[in-house]
Amino acid sequence: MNIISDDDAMNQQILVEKIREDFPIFKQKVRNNLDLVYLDNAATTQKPRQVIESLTDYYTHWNSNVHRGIHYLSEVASDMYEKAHQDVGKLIGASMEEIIFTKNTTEGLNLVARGLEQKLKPGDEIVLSRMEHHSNLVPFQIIAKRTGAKLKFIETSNSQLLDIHSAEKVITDNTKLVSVPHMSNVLGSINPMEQISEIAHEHNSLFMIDGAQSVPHIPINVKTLNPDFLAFSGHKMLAPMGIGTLYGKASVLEEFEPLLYGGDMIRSVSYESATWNDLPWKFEAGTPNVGGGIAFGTAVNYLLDLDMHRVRRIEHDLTNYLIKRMKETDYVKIFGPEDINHRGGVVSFNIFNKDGMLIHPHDVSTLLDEKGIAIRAGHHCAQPLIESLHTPATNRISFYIYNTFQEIDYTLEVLENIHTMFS
Amino acid sequence: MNIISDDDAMNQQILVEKIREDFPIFKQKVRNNLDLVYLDNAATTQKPRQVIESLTDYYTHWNSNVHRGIHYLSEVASDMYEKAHQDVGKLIGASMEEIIFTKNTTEGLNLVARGLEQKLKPGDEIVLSRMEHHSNLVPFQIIAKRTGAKLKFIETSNSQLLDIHSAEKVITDNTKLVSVPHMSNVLGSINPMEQISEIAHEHNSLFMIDGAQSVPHIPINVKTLNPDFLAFSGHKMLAPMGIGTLYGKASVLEEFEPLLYGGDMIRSVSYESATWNDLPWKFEAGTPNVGGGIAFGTAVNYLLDLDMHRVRRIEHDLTNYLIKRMKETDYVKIFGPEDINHRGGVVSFNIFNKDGMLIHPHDVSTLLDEKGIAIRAGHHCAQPLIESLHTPATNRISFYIYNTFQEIDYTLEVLENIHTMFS
Amino acid sequence: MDIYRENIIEHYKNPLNHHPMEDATLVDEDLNPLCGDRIKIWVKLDGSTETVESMTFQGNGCAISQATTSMLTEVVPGMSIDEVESISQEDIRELVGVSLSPVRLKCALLGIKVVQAALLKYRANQIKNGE
Amino acid sequence: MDIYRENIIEHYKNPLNHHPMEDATLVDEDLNPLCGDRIKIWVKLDGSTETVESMTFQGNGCAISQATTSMLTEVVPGMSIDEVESISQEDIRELVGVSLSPVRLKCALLGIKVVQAALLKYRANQIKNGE
Ligand SMILES: Cc1ncc(COP(=O)(O)O)c(C=O)c1O
Ligand SMILES: Cc1ncc(COP(=O)(O)O)c(C=O)c1O
Repeated sequence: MNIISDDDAMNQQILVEKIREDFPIFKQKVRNNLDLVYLDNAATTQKPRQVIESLTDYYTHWNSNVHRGIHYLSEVASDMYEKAHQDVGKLIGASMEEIIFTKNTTEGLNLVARGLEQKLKPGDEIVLSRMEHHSNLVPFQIIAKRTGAKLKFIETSNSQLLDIHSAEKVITDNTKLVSVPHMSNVLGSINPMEQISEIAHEHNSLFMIDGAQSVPHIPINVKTLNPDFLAFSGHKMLAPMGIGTLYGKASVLEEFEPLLYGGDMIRSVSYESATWNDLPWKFEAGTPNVGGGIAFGTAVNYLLDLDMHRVRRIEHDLTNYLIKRMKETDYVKIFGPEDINHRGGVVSFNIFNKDGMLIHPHDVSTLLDEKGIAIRAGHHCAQPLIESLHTPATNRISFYIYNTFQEIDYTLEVLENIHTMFS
Repeated sequence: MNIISDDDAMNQQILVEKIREDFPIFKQKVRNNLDLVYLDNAATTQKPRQVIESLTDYYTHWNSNVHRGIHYLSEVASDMYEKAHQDVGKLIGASMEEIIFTKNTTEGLNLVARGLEQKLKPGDEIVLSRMEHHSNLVPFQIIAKRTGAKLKFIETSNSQLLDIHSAEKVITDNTKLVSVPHMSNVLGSINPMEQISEIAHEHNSLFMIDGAQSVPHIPINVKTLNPDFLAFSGHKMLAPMGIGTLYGKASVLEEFEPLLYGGDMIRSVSYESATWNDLPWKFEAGTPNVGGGIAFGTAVNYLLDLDMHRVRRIEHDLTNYLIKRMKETDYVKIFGPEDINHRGGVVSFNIFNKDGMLIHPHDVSTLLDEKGIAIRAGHHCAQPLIESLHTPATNRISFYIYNTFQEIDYTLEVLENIHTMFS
Repeated sequence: MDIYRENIIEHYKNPLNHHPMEDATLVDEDLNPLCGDRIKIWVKLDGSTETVESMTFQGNGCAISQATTSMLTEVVPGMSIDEVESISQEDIRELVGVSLSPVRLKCALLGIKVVQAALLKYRANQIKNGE
Repeated sequence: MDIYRENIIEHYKNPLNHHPMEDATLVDEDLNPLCGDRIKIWVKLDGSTETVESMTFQGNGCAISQATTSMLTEVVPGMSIDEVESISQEDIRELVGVSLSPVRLKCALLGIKVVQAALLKYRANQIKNGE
């Protein structure tokens, strides 16, 4: 995909059509010869041929273990793998030693939870929010139970964002870590990170951003947001599965305990004790996912070429259109912020029959699937949040750079049919 | 690669030539138009086109998140991913729920160390050996330090194997876990697992096998060896990086604490607490490496088609030849067991100049590399073991199914030149 | 829209025997934590013949789980305890009459799971009481 | 065998100034934990001119680390402390005269690293002692 220089001149629809050509999965048919309408991007995105080729290229030409090998393949592979750290760093304004490759966001969040566990004592507080994905909730439940620390939660405001007033109340001098989602994978809320970052640091607390849903979709700079940690997943941003990143401030990482021990994270070992390697390798134990990491670098470069502002705009326009069209019906209930500027490309909703009876999201997604449309239905790994919405589950449409207005029209048409069928 | 049925009739060399055709990396040249002689297989193996195609196929046609999706791609991907667990299980005689996909051996070993940490008290003992890779040493140093448990080590016998008499002495009723390498990545020793397994279980200890170097190379059945845990890496057995397995006995896993929390490992969550999913998913937190897992299944099927007895024989013959030829010189010192039947395809050695001065392994591997030959030199992530050998480092040649006698001849020729050059 | 044959939607919108039972022998409840589907059942047994006399249910969840349970309330009465215990996944697939993915199959199985669990407890109690 | 030009092998087999020094101003030692390469150096300074008078070393390890340090014992004497401190990676690459991969470059840099660390400590001590 080569983007012509003049941004504004270029029609966005034409751009999206060009992007789609990079994604081989859209060339195939699903089920009974149907086009694939893929609207489950918050779960995982599709992969452009550049990324798939990057994997193939690595395993065909350069496959080798890294760091220690004094031979050609190992030298090339080591260089490529380090370069991938730099590329991912470039996306968020960080340097290579602050980029730890994990297998996914969940590992990054757990790494921080386990490292923190070593420093916690009874009475210490960990502050989360009411919007947590299970991966940013359960690790902290566990370490709180083990250490006697207390979990506290930032409430959600009426505008469906993390409430700054609540944050000001629950974050105190006893707070050791504030960890919250930049963007909710259920509500689509883009939360006020700068402010919460400031409040956390005023109280000398560490501040972690769960960036699983934000880094793939909006421009982010760690220099501005100033988190101590930022976790995200490659597979939600064009890269293969099995690779993700935990960004950590170098000064914080130096003092932090690793999650995994062994292999290349070690500098020197006796039978009794060991010392650790330099950053970021201290946190990458065992043989890393070299191929996945390199392909992650390729994915990030694809996004940088496209420009994250443009990514945001594509999704913004799609979301705007979808919500507008949904509001024209009388049987769709949309969750999340009213203000489109505080919303990413994630739309949770329910539909009802003409008597106002909920059509269960599992039925909705099965029926959409019969028409080739992939959405997600359920509690989206955020069960407590879903319960607070007083619904057993929601449907969720989530966009990425290759989605089109036509796909929205088609999906709304099928939703209308389902509504009718159940009425 | 289609193997003709009659095993003995088939000339092994012809078989290896057929196998080589499956590995695209051997079609390219390295450095100044040299053939690649890849003898660093204990670090990571090369990948056959079947495995590379399996990755490409997944990302081109079936890419999706698993378990929760009620749509076509997610159903297909979930089936493929579960099937991969079954395939890996088949290789070692285990059922799907006992196969946890990790990112590598190191993660598996750490998972067990961290789970055990929850059960340890001062005075408890953990038994390792003098042959540990750092990944089976350092995690236990850490948990021993934290819990007050004691590390003990099974000594190495004169025949360079784990010493059963020593095992009988160090394993006691206070032993909570015995964790040892099936095959040493430095000495090549194939250790007596059945006996150590029995001793451990007589004392009601858990028994873990570090199978990183054995599962890829010799037939293994968990029903016979009876470990409670067995850890290995996909990348050392034809599969991509970023995927490995921790086998665990179902009854043990049920009672064991996970390493990572969040995502699909959860059954049910409130803001206060959570319950876990069924095996093996309880231990696979976050979005798994679906593509890598599926390709791991493909790699295992490649090995099963070939038959692990044949894998063992190919490597056995190569090792036998290499050692015989090395013994004909007067400047090579070989480490590890004399008895070829207790040896896998790993040969550590040093070479000397005519005055008996060590030619440093780093120099040796650099000079081999200039001729296209990739070996490993250093302490092979087993620093305490290397120190006990009274050498700063060793050279290591390690074989896999695609290596040939010609490659050995060529390597020995270059080694002879190096010897001369330094003399 | 094959899998949602009118039959299922009809059962979903107008479930049969969808109420508590005053004089039930057995009452039990379960949920599918992945979906939030929830089913509560009431069963009246004829103790002498070990036969189900009648069954009712309440619950909420997807059309598949609710409709399948509604269908069960018609099928189960008249069956012996042993017959109910031996109802298989395949039987349920046939009852629903549409193809189900693994995730959705769990929805279809929820109703029978609750009934079989209740009967198992009943049997266990019989043994405990030495009957 | 380009990178192992005879020069390096010659220095390795017959290292120059390969012995302790009785009247050294500075003694220091370091190792490259990845390789086990180990270098100990002795340096005699002329305090008035802040110039290196002579340097010797001992150690063991690969040809690159030992030969490079041997070469250094010829190059460093006569240099001022500032000049030694400003010896760069590039200078070492030139000194060795052969292409080095990142891993092997570390071997080549070990000797100068020990010398520069020793000089740094010397300077720090000067400042502490108010000189
Ligand atoms: C004996 C042994 N254990 C553990 C490991 C660690 O494997 P990985 O780096 O794949 O985690 C290795 C491989 O280097 C090994 O040889
Ligand atoms: C907000 C949020 N946090 C964390 C995660 C976990 O990501 P992963 O499954 O890649 O570990 C997700 C994705 O499901 C998410 O949406």
